[in-house]
Parts: sequence; C-alpha cells; structure tokens
Amino acid sequence: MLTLGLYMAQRLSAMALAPLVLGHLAVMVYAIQGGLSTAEILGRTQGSIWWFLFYGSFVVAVSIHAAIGLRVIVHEVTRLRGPWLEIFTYGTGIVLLFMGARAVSAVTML
Amino acid sequence: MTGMLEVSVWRGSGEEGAYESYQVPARENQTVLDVVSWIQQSVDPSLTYRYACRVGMCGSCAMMVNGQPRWTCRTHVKRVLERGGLRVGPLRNLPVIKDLAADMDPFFDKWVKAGGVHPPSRTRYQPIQPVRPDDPGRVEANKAIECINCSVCYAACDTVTGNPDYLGPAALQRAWTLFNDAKVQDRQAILDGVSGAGGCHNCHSQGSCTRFCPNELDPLSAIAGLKRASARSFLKQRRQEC
Amino acid sequence: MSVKIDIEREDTDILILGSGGAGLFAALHAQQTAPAGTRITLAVKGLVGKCGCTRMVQGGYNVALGGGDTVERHFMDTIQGGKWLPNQDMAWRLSEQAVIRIHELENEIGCFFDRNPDGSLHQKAFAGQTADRTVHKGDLTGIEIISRLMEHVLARPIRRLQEHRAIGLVPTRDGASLAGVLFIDMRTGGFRFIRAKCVMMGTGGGPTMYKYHTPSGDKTMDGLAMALRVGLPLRDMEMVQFHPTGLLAGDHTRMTGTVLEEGLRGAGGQLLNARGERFMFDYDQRGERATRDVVSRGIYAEMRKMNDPSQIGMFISMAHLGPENVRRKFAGMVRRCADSGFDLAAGKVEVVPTAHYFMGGVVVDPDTRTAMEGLYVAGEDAGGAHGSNRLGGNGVANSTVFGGVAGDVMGMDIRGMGGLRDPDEQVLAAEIERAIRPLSRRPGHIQELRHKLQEAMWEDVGVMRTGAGLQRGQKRIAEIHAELMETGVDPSNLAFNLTWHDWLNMASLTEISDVIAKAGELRENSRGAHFREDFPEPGAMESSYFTVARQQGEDLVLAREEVQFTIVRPGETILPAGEPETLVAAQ
Amino acid sequence: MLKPHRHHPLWLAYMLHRLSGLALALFLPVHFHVLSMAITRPESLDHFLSLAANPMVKLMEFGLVFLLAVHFFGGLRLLVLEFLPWSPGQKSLAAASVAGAFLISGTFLLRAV
Ligand SMILES: Cc1cc2nc3c(=O)[nH]c(=O)nc-3n(C[C@H](O)[C@H](O)[C@H](O)COP(=O)(O)OP(=O)(O)OC[C@H]3O[C@@H](n4cnc5c(N)ncnc54)[C@H](O)[C@@H]3O)c2cc1C
Ligand code: HEM
Ligand code: SF4
Ligand code: F3S
Ligand code: FES
Repeated sequence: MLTLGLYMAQRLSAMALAPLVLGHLAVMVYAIQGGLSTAEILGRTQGSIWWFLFYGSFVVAVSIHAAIGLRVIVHEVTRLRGPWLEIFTYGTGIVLLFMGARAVSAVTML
Repeated sequence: MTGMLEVSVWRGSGEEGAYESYQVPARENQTVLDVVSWIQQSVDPSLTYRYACRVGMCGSCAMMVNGQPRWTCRTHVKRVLERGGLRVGPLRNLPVIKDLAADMDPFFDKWVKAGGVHPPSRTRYQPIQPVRPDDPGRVEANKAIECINCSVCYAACDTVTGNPDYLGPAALQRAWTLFNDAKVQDRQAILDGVSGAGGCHNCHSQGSCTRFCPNELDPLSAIAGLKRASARSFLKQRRQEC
Repeated sequence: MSVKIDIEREDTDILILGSGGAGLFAALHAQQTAPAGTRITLAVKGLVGKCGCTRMVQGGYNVALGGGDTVERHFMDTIQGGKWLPNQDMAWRLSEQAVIRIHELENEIGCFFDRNPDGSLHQKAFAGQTADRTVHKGDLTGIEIISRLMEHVLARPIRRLQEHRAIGLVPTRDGASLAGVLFIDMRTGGFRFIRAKCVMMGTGGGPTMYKYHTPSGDKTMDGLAMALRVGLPLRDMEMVQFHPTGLLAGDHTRMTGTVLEEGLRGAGGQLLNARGERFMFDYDQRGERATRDVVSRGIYAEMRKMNDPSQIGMFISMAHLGPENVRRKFAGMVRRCADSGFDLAAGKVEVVPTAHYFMGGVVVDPDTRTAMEGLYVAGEDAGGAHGSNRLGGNGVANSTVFGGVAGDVMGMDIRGMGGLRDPDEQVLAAEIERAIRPLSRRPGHIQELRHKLQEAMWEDVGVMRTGAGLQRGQKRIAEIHAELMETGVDPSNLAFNLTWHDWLNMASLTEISDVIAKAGELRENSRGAHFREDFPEPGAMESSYFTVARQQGEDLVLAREEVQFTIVRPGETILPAGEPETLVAAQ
Repeated sequence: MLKPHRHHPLWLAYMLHRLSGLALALFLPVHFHVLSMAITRPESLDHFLSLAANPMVKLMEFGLVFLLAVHFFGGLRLLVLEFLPWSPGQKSLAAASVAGAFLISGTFLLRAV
C-alpha cells in the first residue's frame, strides 16, 4: 500500500543505498583480504567522522527503505491496513534506526 | 485431430464449487470457448459462461485456462492443450457469479476510479482538435488504444490479489493513455488520480499483465510511465515549495 | 410445476434497453437534457458496453466533414444505396446529425480517430460512397467508440442493470402507451418489472437466425419480437444484409461466420473457387470490388454451381500481394485468422456470405418516437434510415445519431408527462407465462433446433430467394417454432441459466424469421439486399413501396406502403448542378 | 508448485527481489546488534568474528552477500525501468541482474576463501 510520498521515500532511499552498499562491500572485501582483526578494523573506523557519516547515512536510508519495503509485504500478505499498518511501518523504521544508530556509534565513536 | 479432450470445468457459485470433468470431442478448429459451449449445449445445460463478440473485440469471454488467464474465443485448443486435457475456471481476482462467469464490476469501478474517463476538452460545437499522428504523445497514447477491457491482465497480476485497493494494470494503462492524449488539458489531475493508496506506485513490475495481454499491449511500461511522470512532478513541486 | 414466480417491481423515469451506440448515447443525452433528479436506468442483456455490435465496428463512421463532401452528398448516397426505399427525413437527420455526433465523440467523449499527417481527421471511402467519408480508428473503430462511451456512462449516476434481459414491453390497459418493461435478471433467474415514463429500445436487431452470421451472440431479435407482440408496425423486414466474406470453419465453432474485412478485397484480394479460379468477373465487371450484395450473390451462386457437400465455401486469397505485405497491412485480420488456425497472408481462407446487419425495424419518426406513447426506438432496432441496403459506415452513425436524438427527445418529452403508468396486468402475466413455458416441458436439445432454423433461413430465406422457397421457409419455420414450443428446459436452477436463454433467443428468432420470410414473399422485386430470382428486376423507382408487418391478434398482417419522397424524387438530386458524380479517385 | 500464470522471467525476478529484500531486512537487526556489541562486550564480538573462519559461516556469508547482490541488481533494474525512458529489453535486464549478482558474490566468495 504505497502512496506517492512513500514511494518516493523508498525509491530515493534505494538510490542512496546503492553507492553505500557498494562501498560497504568494498570495505568487507578489503578487510577480509587484508585479514584484519576486529581491533584493527575498529581502529580505523573509530573516531572518524567520515566513517560516521558513511555508515550513518546507510542506517538512515536503510531504515526508511526496509520499513517501507516490509510494509508493502505485510500489507499484501496479511491484508493489514489502516492505523496498524502505519504503526508497523513507523515502528519498524524506528527500531531499525535505533539499532542501526547503536551499531554505528559502536563502530565509529570512541 | 480426433478423439476426446479431457476437460475439467469449475462449477459453483460464489466461493463454493469444485472442478467437474467432461469428455469433449476434439475438432480441427476449436477454441476454448467452443469447448465450453459444447458442454453447455450438449451435455450440461446448466453450465454458465459469458461471451458476446466471439472475435476478440468485446472482452467478455476471459477465463483461466490451465491456470493462465486468456480470452477463450480466440484461444485455439491446440495451443493450450496439456496432456490431452484442459482445466477451465473463472477469471482470478474477481468475484465469481456462477461457474465460469465472473463479476467484472470491481474491474470497471477501478477503471473509473483511476480517472479512466476522458475529461471533455471542447464542446460538440467547436472544431475537432488537430493532432498530428506522429506527435510523440499521440504515438504513446495509441499504444493502448486496442484495450478491450477483458480483465486478463487484472487476473494475472498478483499485486491485485494481495492489495485489494490496487487499481490494476488496465485502469492504470488507461490513465497513462489519457496522460499522453493531446486533448487532455489537466495532466496533473490524472497523476493525482493514480497516486493514492491503490495507485500506480503499488505495481511491482511483475509483468504478468504484459505477458498475458491477448492484444499484446504493455501495461507494465504504461505504469512505469506513470511512476516516472508522477515522480517528476513530485520533485518539481518540492523544488517549488523550497 | 415447481417454478415459483416472484416479480420484483420497481420504478424509474427513463429506461434504456441495450448498451450499444444507441443505448449509451441515449443514456448520456437523457442525462444532459432531462430535468435534474430524473432517474435513468440502463438495462442490458450482457455487460455495459461489452455486448452488441457497436463494439465490433471495424471500418468506421460515415460523416461529411467538408473537403468537397457535404451533408447533401451523404444523404444522396444513403438514398441511392438504399435504392430509394429509405425514409428520407430519417436519412437526412442521419447525415446532418452525424456531423455533430462525430464532434461530440471527439471533443466531449474523448474518442480519437485517425488523422492525416496535418492533424485533421482521416477519411476513406467504403463501396457505394461518392466521397472519402468514413472516419475510423484503424480497423477497430467500434472499440474506441464504445470504450469511451462506456466510461462516461459508468462514471455517471445512471443505474445499471447488467445481465438483465428484456422479455416483454408491457402497455397500459388501453394499449395506447407503454407502462414498463419486464425483465429476467439473468444472474438470479428472477423476474423484474420496471415501470418508466420513457423507454428507449436499442437492442440492436441482429440477423443471427442465419447459419452464417456476424453479430454478437447476445443479439437475437428480442427487441423486434417484443415490438411485434405489442402490435407495433415493423418495416423493411425482408432486408437482411449479407457480408460477402465470413469465415467458414465448421458448424462446431463460433468462429464460423465472423467477418473477414472488406478491405481485403479492396486491396486486391481474390476470390477463388475450389478449382482455384477467379469467378467474380463472371458476375460483375468490378469483380471482387463490387458492392457487398453483388459479391455475396456471386459467391452464393458459385457455391450452388459447385454443389459439392464436402466443399462448401469459396476461398479468399491474398498471397499474390506478398505475404509480408499482407501481414503488415492487415495485421489484426491475419492474427485473428492465425488464432483460428488459418494462414491469411500466405495461404487461402474459406469464406461464405454471412448475415451481417438488419435493415428492417420498428416504424419510427425522425425523433425516434413510435406509435406507442412512451416508447422510443433507435439504432438497428429502428427501420427506415437505410431502406433496402445500409452503406458501410452508416450503421454506427445511425445508432449514435438516433440514440442521442432519443435521449434528447425523452429528456424533453418527460417534462410534459404525468406520473408513471400502470401496466396491463394481463399482458404482464402473459409475458411471464410465455417465458416460463419451457420450464414445465421435457428438456430437449435447443441447439439442434437452432441449427435447423439456421439451415432453413440460409437455404430458403437467404442470399437469393424465390417465392416457392420463401413459402417453404415459412413452413419450416412454423415447424421449428412448434417444436420449440414443446421443447423444455430443466428448471432446477434458473440462475444464469444459459439454456433457458437459448430457448428465449430461439423464440424471438423464430418469431422474426417468420416475418422476414413473409415480407420477402410480399416484395416481388429485387432491391438492395433483397434478391428474388423469380423477380430479378428492381421495379419502378417512382412507385417504390416498403413492406410493413404487424401482429393483429393471432395474425401477422403485411402490407405495402408507398415511399414518400419528401426530399428528393427518383432520378433527381439535391446536389447543386455541376457537382461531379463522385469525388473518390478511381482505384 | 509455482502457479502457471507465474511462469515467466519478470515474475521470477519480482519474487527473487522480494525474498532477498525480506531476508536482508530480517538479517539487518541481527547485524546491527552484533556490531553494537563492539562497545558493550568486545570479547563476544571477537568470538563471533572468529567464527567467521568456519566454512558453514563462510557459506552463510556468501549467501548474505549473494542476497545483497541480487537485491542490489534487481533494485537497479527496477530503478532503470521506472525512471529512465523505457526500452523493451526488460527480460535481458532481469537476466543481467541475476548474472551480476552471481559475479559479485562469486568474487566475494573466492576472495574470502
Ligand atoms: C462485425 C461487424 C462489423 C460492423 N462494422 C461496421 C462498420 O464498420 N461501420 C458501421 O457503420 N457499422 C458497422 N456494423 C454495424 C453496426 O455495428 C451496427 O449498425 C450498430 O452498432 C448497431 O448499434 P445498436 O446500438 O443499435 O446495437 P448494438 O450495438 O448491437 O447493441 C445492442 C444492445 O442491446 C442489448 N440487447 C439485446 N437484446 C436485449 C434484451 N432482450 N434486453 C436487453 N438488452 C438487449 C445487447 O446486449 C447490446 O448491448 C458492423 C456490425 C458487425 C456485426
Ligand atoms: C541492504 C539493504 C536493503 C534492504 C534491507 C532492503 C529491503 C527491501 C525490502 C524488504 C523491500 C520490499 C520488497 C517488495 O516489496 O517486494 C525492498 C524493495 C526494494 N528495494 Fe531494497 N533493500 C535494501 C537495499 C536496496 C538497494 C541497495 C536497492 C537499490 C539498488 C534497493 C532497491 C529496492 C527497490 C527498487 C525496491 C522496490 C521493489 C518493489 O516495489 O517491488 N534495495 N527492499
Ligand atoms: S490491457 Fe490487455 S489484458 Fe488488460 S484489459 Fe486491456 S486488452 Fe485486456
Ligand atoms: S502484473 Fe501487476 S505488478 Fe505491475 S507490471 Fe503488471 S501491474
Ligand atoms: S467473446 Fe468477445 S472477446 Fe471473446
């Protein structure tokens, strides 16, 4: 159940995600190839404003994107609609945002 | 072709019913509609189905044939036969009235709801608007002009199944045609009409509409066009507000 | 008998039967013209806009839009095409109003018709026209017209009764006015009687009593049969138009009889007999390009000459024009044939003349009024506009023009009408009795009877007729009718019972078939679509008559009536002196 | 069994996109949770990451990256289809996205082992 606004939010967040996902994959490949340990990775990311912005925007975009995506699936599969569907959407988004924020802060802050 | 066809046909009204089997003589030139008609005329007079033009112009005769939506008056049996048999049911995604006849009202209600009615641009006392046939809008609008509102695409689309508000491919394609029609003045109204809860943005590009349209029309692309146009107008409006 | 009869009764102000060009236009115009608050109901045998023949129109819509063409020229072509039988005031109204109607279709309804490169409407010429006059949308003109009209009707507060079959016009006790219409709600099998101040009948005739026919399956002469039963006069009932090239694919398929378009012959398609020879030049110097009636008779005569039961029809062959070329130019037709298993582009396809259009109908005035107050008739149900032959492109013009006229006239007339009228309950009861007759009889094979009727009509009341044949035809029809009256339908479930409706279809078809045969016998000359081998001459134009049939008690009474040349007399023209005979460049 | 009206590439692409999106969305909270352990309980994160040497886990990781790649290319395909003036090569686009997904995840797997 998508209106134009939700649609735009989902598609724009997807567009934002595209380079971020590529970036993340690159980091992973680099990390694994280099055989970096957790501490080594964290050593590079923690305290870096750039990594904070990178993963921060990833979390924001993915929360919006996934929450709306799940909303659609839930509506079409369970026929959930009305206020409960809104609660589900915003709830999912907020939970993802919150957990994502915790992860980002863990990885990028001191 | 000789011998018998093994045909199972949905019998029942409303939600209730079951498939029943019939033996139908096979013929050289025979459409699925002929098979269904033969059953009604020769063995089971109570069988209900719908047809009118019998040449693919009215869109009354669509049914599920071996699980796929088709116009039955122009579906040659040979093309769809599976292991010597056919399974014929009422169109998906619509309420069943009886046996093979579906209630098409929801389909047409959505057609109107999607704004599928041409808003008058001039009166009958004014000259007819000149439109060049190679005008790009006209070329685009022409693509869907053969739609016979048969509901085959509507029956094929799983988004319609999951999302009862979804206007569906045919109605949205009609809106896209109007959007491109040089005679229509208020384009924005058309976009607004397809941007609500059941609007074009719910389409997942499943493409079953385009795959099954018997007239080889392409609602998938038409809907993509609506998405593109509405996204553009969305961004433009935002920019103006800023 | 276990059938319980309930009649649901309800009222409306304006009631419209049928959703072809006539019905839909009547609904829209009535809504525009009638006082606010007028209740309008549209009742139709199928789904709104999806049944009837207007949707099946391929070639297009005749309208004079300048460029040398004039309303006068359109009128003259119509009169000449109809061999001086048309009601001239109706033909004039048709030619004149088509101009407004086409503007309405484009500007208000939203139809789009094909354009010339400069953006103006494209027009072409059908056989029998002296100007490029036919407006079209590819070769699917009807889909464009009906789909657009349907949208407007669906979007308006017009009550829709779909799959409601009208079975009887019910007059008032004195028989002078119409009280309402009796229906079967096909989905439930129940009866519904609807009173209305004005009723427009646009059920579209449809000569489907012939072995080969083009119209949609829902058209079975119900309207004319109903009109006959309430005593209304029907005119030109012998005039059945055959299209020369109907697909022949066997008795067991509904594809048989469907039309292979006229343009195939126009583009150079050849008609071949079983030996592979062209034969049309034996019958007419224009060969395959002669008019519909001539080609139909040519094919029919050749079929008779061959007289080979295993090889019924003739063949249309396009391959010499280059299969690729044909495939491109006639994409729709090639695809349709391919769906039925025939290769039109490279092979040859077997064809027969096929009953296409019915010129006869209820006698009306140019305002669509009938002899019965409150009843209006438009479209193929109305007689008079075409006379003995309808020009290609005049059919849809006729239904849309007069449908609109009916809507306007009803919208005005209703202002002066009192309340709803009460029905003659005896007629109502008799109509119900008639409809449930088969339910108390032993079920039989209705399809077999239909085949018999179709054979009889094809053989004895068909393309070429004789007095003896027409009499034999009447006898056969009477026998079939009698057999039908003793054939039953299983009454256990009447909901959407197609077999019951097949029976009712047959009842209408036999009633009207009889009128066709009798009117054919009465016309002792050959005009337009009617050809008598025993009277091959057209007769003097000056003393032209048309036939009128009406039911009086048990008897069908037929008479000849003189044509009134209200606008132009035979041998004269209303075109200004010096106008060229034709504006169509010779092919 | 797949219903007959779904037997075509575009529908399959749609379902693949949906399943991958769903799986990713379900995995995401887990992923976030594991990462946030970095500050709260660093030793368990280390323990967790050391598991990564395990072939089973490798396979799962491959699956995850595969899903991401599938969804990524599927998403790009949809964005192209919806936002760019449209060309009829949709089926090849669908196929190309799956191929691309294999390519990426394959390299990932090769690099990882
Ligand atoms: C294949 C084909 C091609 C044609 N091509 C052309 C062309 O190119 N140009 C042209 O000018 N003309 C053409 N014609 C003729 C043209 O279609 C008709 O003249 C015209 O459309 C008739 O319109 P109508 O509104 O009177 O009837 P229709 O459009 O036939 O509508 C009749 C309506 O009445 C309904 N009805 C019937 N019985 C009942 C009942 N008992 N109760 C309630 N409703 C009932 C039907 O279901 C239908 O809705 C063609 C006809 C055919 C068959
Ligand atoms: C990693 C994070 C991602 C997650 C968790 C995620 C999740 C989802 C979910 C659950 C859906 C709903 C699926 C459906 O409606 O069938 C979805 C849809 C979508 N995703 Fe993603 N996605 C992610 C990344 C991306 C990326 C990177 C792109 C773009 C390149 C993208 C593009 C899309 C698009 C276009 C849709 C709409 C599909 C449709 O309407 O059918 N997604 N996503
Ligand atoms: S788009 Fe095709 S399938 Fe859909 S209603 Fe129109 S003709 Fe039928
Ligand atoms: S099948 Fe349905 S999801 Fe969209 S592309 Fe067609 S409308
Ligand atoms: S009967 Fe009209 S489309 Fe099949």
